[in-house]
Amino acid sequence: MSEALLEIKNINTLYGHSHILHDLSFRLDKGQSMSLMGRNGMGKTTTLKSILGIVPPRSGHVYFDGEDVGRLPTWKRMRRDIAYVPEGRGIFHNLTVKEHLQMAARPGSDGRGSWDYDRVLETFPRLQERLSNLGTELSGGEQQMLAIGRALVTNPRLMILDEATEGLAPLIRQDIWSVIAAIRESGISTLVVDKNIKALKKLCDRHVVLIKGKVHFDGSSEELDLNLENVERALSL
Amino acid sequence: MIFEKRTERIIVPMFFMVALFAPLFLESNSFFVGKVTTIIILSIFVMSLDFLVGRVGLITLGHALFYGMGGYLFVILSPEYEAVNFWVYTLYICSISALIALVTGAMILRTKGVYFLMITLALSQMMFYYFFDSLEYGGGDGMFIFVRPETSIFGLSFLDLDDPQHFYYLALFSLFNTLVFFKVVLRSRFGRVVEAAKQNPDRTEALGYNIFAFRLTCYVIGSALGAYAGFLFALQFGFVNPSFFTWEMSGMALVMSILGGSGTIYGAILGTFTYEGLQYFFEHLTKEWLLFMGSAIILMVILLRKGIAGYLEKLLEK
Amino acid sequence: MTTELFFVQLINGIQYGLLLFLIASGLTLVFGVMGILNLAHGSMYMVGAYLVWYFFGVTGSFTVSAVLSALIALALGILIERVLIQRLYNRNHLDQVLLTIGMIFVFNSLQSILFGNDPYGVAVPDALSGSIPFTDNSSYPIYRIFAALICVAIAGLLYYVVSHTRLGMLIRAGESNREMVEALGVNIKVLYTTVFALGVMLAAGSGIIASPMSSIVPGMGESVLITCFVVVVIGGLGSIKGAFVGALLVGLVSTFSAVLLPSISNMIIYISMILVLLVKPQGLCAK
Amino acid sequence: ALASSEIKIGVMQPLSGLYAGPGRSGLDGFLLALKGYANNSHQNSIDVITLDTEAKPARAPELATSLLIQHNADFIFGPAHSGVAMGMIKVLRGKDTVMVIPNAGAAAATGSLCAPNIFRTSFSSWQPSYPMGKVALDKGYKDVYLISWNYGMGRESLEAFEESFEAGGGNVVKKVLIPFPSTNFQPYISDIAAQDPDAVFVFFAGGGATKFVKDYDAMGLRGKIPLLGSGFLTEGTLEAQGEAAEGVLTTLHYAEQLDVPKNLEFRETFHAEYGHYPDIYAVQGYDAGQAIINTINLLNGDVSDKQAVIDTMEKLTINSPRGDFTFSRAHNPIQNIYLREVKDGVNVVKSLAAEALEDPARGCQL
Amino acid sequence: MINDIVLETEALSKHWGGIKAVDEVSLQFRDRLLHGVVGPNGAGKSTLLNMLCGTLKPTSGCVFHKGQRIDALKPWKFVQRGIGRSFQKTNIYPEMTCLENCAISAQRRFGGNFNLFVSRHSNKLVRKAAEQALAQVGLEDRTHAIAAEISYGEQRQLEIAMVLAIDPCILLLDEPMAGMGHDESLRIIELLKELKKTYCIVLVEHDMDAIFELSDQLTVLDNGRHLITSSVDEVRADPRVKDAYLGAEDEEEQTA
Ligand SMILES: Nc1ncnc2c1ncn2[C@@H]1O[C@H](COP(=O)(O)OP(=O)(O)OP(=O)(O)O)[C@@H](O)[C@H]1O
Ligand SMILES: Nc1ncnc2c1ncn2[C@@H]1O[C@H](COP(=O)(O)OP(=O)(O)OP(=O)(O)O)[C@@H](O)[C@H]1O
Ligand SMILES: [Mg+2]
Ligand SMILES: [Mg+2]
Repeated sequence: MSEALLEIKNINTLYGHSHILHDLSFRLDKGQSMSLMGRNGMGKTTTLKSILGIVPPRSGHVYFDGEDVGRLPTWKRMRRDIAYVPEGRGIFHNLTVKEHLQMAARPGSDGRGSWDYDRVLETFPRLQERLSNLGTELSGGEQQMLAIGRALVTNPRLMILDEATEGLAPLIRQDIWSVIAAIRESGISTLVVDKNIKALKKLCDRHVVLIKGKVHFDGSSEELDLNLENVERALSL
Repeated sequence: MIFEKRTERIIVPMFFMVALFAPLFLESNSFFVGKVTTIIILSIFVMSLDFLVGRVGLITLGHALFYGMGGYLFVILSPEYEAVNFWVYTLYICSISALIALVTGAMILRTKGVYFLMITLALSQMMFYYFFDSLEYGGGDGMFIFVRPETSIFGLSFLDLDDPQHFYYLALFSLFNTLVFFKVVLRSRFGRVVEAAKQNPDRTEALGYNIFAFRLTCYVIGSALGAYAGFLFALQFGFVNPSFFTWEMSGMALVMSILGGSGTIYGAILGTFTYEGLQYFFEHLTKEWLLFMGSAIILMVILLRKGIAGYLEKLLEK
Repeated sequence: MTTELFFVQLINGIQYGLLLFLIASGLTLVFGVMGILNLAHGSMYMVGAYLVWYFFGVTGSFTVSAVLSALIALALGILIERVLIQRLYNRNHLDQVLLTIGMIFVFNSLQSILFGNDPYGVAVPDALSGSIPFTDNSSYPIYRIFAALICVAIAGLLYYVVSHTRLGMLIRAGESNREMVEALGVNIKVLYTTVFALGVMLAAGSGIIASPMSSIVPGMGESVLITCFVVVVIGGLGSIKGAFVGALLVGLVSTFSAVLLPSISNMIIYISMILVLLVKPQGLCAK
Repeated sequence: ALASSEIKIGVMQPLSGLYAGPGRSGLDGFLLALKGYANNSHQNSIDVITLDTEAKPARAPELATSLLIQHNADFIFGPAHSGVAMGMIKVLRGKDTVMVIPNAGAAAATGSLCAPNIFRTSFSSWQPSYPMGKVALDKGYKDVYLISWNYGMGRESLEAFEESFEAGGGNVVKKVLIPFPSTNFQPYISDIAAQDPDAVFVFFAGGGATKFVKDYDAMGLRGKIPLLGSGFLTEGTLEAQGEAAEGVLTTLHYAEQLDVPKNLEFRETFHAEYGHYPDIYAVQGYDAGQAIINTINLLNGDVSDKQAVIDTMEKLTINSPRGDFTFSRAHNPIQNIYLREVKDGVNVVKSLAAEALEDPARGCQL
Repeated sequence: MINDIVLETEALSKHWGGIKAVDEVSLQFRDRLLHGVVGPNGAGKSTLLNMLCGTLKPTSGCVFHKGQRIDALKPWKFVQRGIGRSFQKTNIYPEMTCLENCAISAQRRFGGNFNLFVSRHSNKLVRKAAEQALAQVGLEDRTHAIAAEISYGEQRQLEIAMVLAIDPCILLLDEPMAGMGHDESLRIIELLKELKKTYCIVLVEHDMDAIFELSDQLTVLDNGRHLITSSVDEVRADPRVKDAYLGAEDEEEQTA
């Protein structure tokens, strides 16, 4: 069995009094990519935020690369080479496209610098034309590209994407999928939340399906195929 | 019931009961009757500000413009040595202030946020300087009002403004009406749109509301009531001074409203009484009362999340 | 107005504008860029002036006092941010108003307790005490020229840092979305503490630099506060360039109106602000 | 009341804010005068209630009411600020409490609004400036530039100067009233340099005075165009002004170095008490204290008859550090005004600019 | 048929500095039809919608509603004419409950907004309309939840409920399905199918399954320019569209 990059154990997360995640556990191995699926409001985003410490879990553990990061502030976890593309994109309204990429850019903690400003612009030529536009002046899709680009220039070992293909045109969506595939090839792990089960099945090694904050399914693509009916019901019941 | 929260339903009647009967146990010209009258008048002013700032989202630092306006309009409009009718002048002063608010509001409501804050500040400062420099209105030394108005309606008079107790009840009555009026406004459909426009103006416009008209209406209402408070204050001591217009005046009122619980309306009463009470207490305690006052404010803002009203709500709701 | 007097007044206006920018610079950073409404900014200006006066009395050297005062201001800034401001980031802006008004009270009364209420002055440092002949019977003090140069330097530096460095971008980003900045692996708490403290140091620094040209009196903080806000708002929030333009505009307008339109020179900066905002509701240099 | 009852004195001085300096200083002087009372024959105790007016006229009526009604004060000492004085007068005028003003110089207080129960131990705005007109003429200054803040005290001071200066044939080149309390003086000083008058007359006080004198010097006008002023220009500000103040001529009803026995005694007592030397505000406060105490003493502690109190106080001769003075019919001091020049950081008395000068008290019906 | 045209643009353009976000686009939107608008990111779809609903003023060109020129009107006048729109970026009242969110939308058409006292009956009507809108998008069980505290997908649903509560005749929807789960999307598709029987709907969407299934007419924009307006099948077959937008069909099959 290969080494775990990310592992969460028995996480319980609450917003005030409402208990969202119940004893959630799963693991993601190095170099693998994993999908997180579930209907609206099942706790996918909450899971990601718990991993990052944006919404600290009430109990449970988060291990990253063997280290318990559950007590660390968000920024320290991110410094361990995690990148995050939030739902709603989290674009800064008062920064230009260029500044978004410049401010985020940094080599990975082991000095990897394969993703830089130029490479992002190559990947998203659309952004090239909008370099001096402010965040608010971008179209929805352009914002999405920027959010992904901003995550890539941090040269992460783990990319966490929350609905990253939302609002993207089919062509670009394909590009994104191939980018994700490519970064997976280069050893970067990804944790993807998306609704496109077909694409995820191709792209990811493991799949986790949530229902009401509990793991309903956790398995490889093959296992997913076997349980397809069950999973699809979970996704659309 | 116009009072939606339990806390209001407890605090508000309690306050008015105490306020209603307290003077009966005091001498008619007791200092405290006068002092509390002042605070009540101030509460009206703070309440009108809280309506604008906390509920409509128009953060102004120039509300004192209308406070001063209320006083000065009276001085300007009324003959110097002749008693005029209180109700008629209330009407005059409120409508002229409303008109001024309408005209200025129509111009300045284009700006938002801090820009609005600064532009209202500028207007009030300009008025301050106007009266500070104007010789005919007493300049920086202000002016006296020599005769208090009479209060007859159709020849019947049951209020004597020279009697502090009567004046007290007039102020209390005004405060009560202001509170109820704001509550009714806010609970109505009009109020809900105003609330919506505060939370998300773009969406509200996209839902088909002319938010400019809504805001302007509120600005006019709030300003007219602010002016009414200024008018009462000028009457209480028979004295107006350009310092009514200063940003410190607006700032204090803002502090009181935030302290009481921004956006709660009834919190204005809590905030004003607390602030004035603390100041009275510290002032009689030490020459360095400002240090204590400042520290108390800092402590309260750190400890109380949503002002005093917010704290009480935490205690009393469920 | 003769041409000679016109040029004299032009220089006066520019110099006053630059001084205003210097005082407003910390405010631009803290309020304009970081979005923290610090009404106690004027108090920091006052703190700087009183500290330098005090240390000047003790050490007799302006430079030493200036450095000491600036360091104390920096520490004070860190303290204030850590203990007070930090608790309010996820609250309403109005709470910041309340807090900082409380701070004004505290600082004013500490000033009175610690330093008394008489006006004080600090002598111009010897090295800069000369003046150069200007017109027939007036001359221009070197210290003011020196101060003007410092203002320009600070303006340039601030502009460069905020607009063109990663640090500046991070600060601006933090104003827009703190959570996201943290999610980029930036310790936003430390970042904001640092920048706030720098803002306080700038405010105090301007009090230090202005002290030989002004009088050190109770209430000096509040008297500059409003003008600084006017400067920042005329320029447009978040724009250093704007604040600079705003400061020069206010400086020139007040100087010329003082002589040409004395009857409204009280109101002139407010009138200019209203006019600017009616035409450009987001200030002069809004994007 | 009985002779053994307590006498209440209310204090309304600015203890914080812009006017805290003069306010606290006046209070110190006042309290010093009260101390002298302790070893007096009759045994009435004196109770002092102190309230801070800040510099907020809006609060003045309320505080005055508190002293009047809540505390039943027999005397009220205060304030320093003219706007506040107006608010107090509104409440106190014609009441039984006697108000003694230790600073605020507004003409109206002992002019159009004068009242039997209102006294002032300081000055009217007219008094310190009026004699300077003649001084300027004597010095041979024909064309004078006038400048002050645009507020009551400033306007009235310039008018008083103008009155005597123009009466003697002087010419006012320009009269500038600048926004209060702006201290951006540079444009005006440049204007003065361009106008090149024989002299400049100003009224400024406190921090503004410091700044003006420093700016005047910094722009190179000192020594070229003589600077004249109402005495407040160099009161309590000399240390801050430093060298810039050298040679400034002012007129005032007091000077620290005044060679009057009472002055030397007062200065030493004050210094012993507070550790620093008194300023003009302390003197005025001290005299207000004297006025009250002497009245009480003369009445043997019985202050219940207010008419008697007023009558007694009206007739007092106050043995002041500034020289003896009496009250005019409008209850303003009839006092000497001295011409002073700053030499080595001290206001040196040059001459007596006017002897026993009485304010015209225009509009007073008393 | 001409009478059926309820909304029409003529050489409509919007320029941002040098960027031509929408460039001389002339389109006709008919009643009781669903008009799909697609195009690559940044093609100008949202900008077009923003002009159709008055939030943006065109740089040049005109918008007609039932033959009347309306582009100079204030945004809120558009709604009063029955033009309602949803936003691509969720745009709700975060501190209100879902019901209140919809009530605000609904109450305008019942009047009384400047009236302090309205009848109980009228209030009931508003509430009913709001509840109905929530039910239509499947948020019944979230009626009293605070909008900021529901999940992102649910907020997207609320976004649509709010437009429905306006009860417009013309619905402008900007990526309504984005961020929504599979099941929720299906539900909205069903809903739109129902609605297009009575309304004119303009739908911007990147979800091809939805757009192909729903559209009666499909417009493709590219770089602000109008590329083609035609039936779904013709558009799908157009090589230009494939190049600029669709890429290889069945994109998902091709990845990885
Ligand atoms: N306020 C603005 N200032 C400058 N450019 C803008 C502004 N708003 C939009 N744009 C530009 O106009 C173009 C069209 O934007 P629009 O939002 O209409 O695209 P869209 O077709 O909706 O794209 P998407 O599918 O990604 O949402 C984009 O390139 C965008 O960058
Ligand atoms: N700030 C919050 N306060 C209270 N409850 C919240 C908050 N944010 C989310 N919730 C609740 O937590 C549950 C899970 O939300 P979450 O955002 O994790 O869902 P999700 O699976 O990401 O859904 P979606 O696909 O719609 O984004 C939802 O029921 C939501 O109502
Ligand atoms: Mg989510
Ligand atoms: Mg779009």
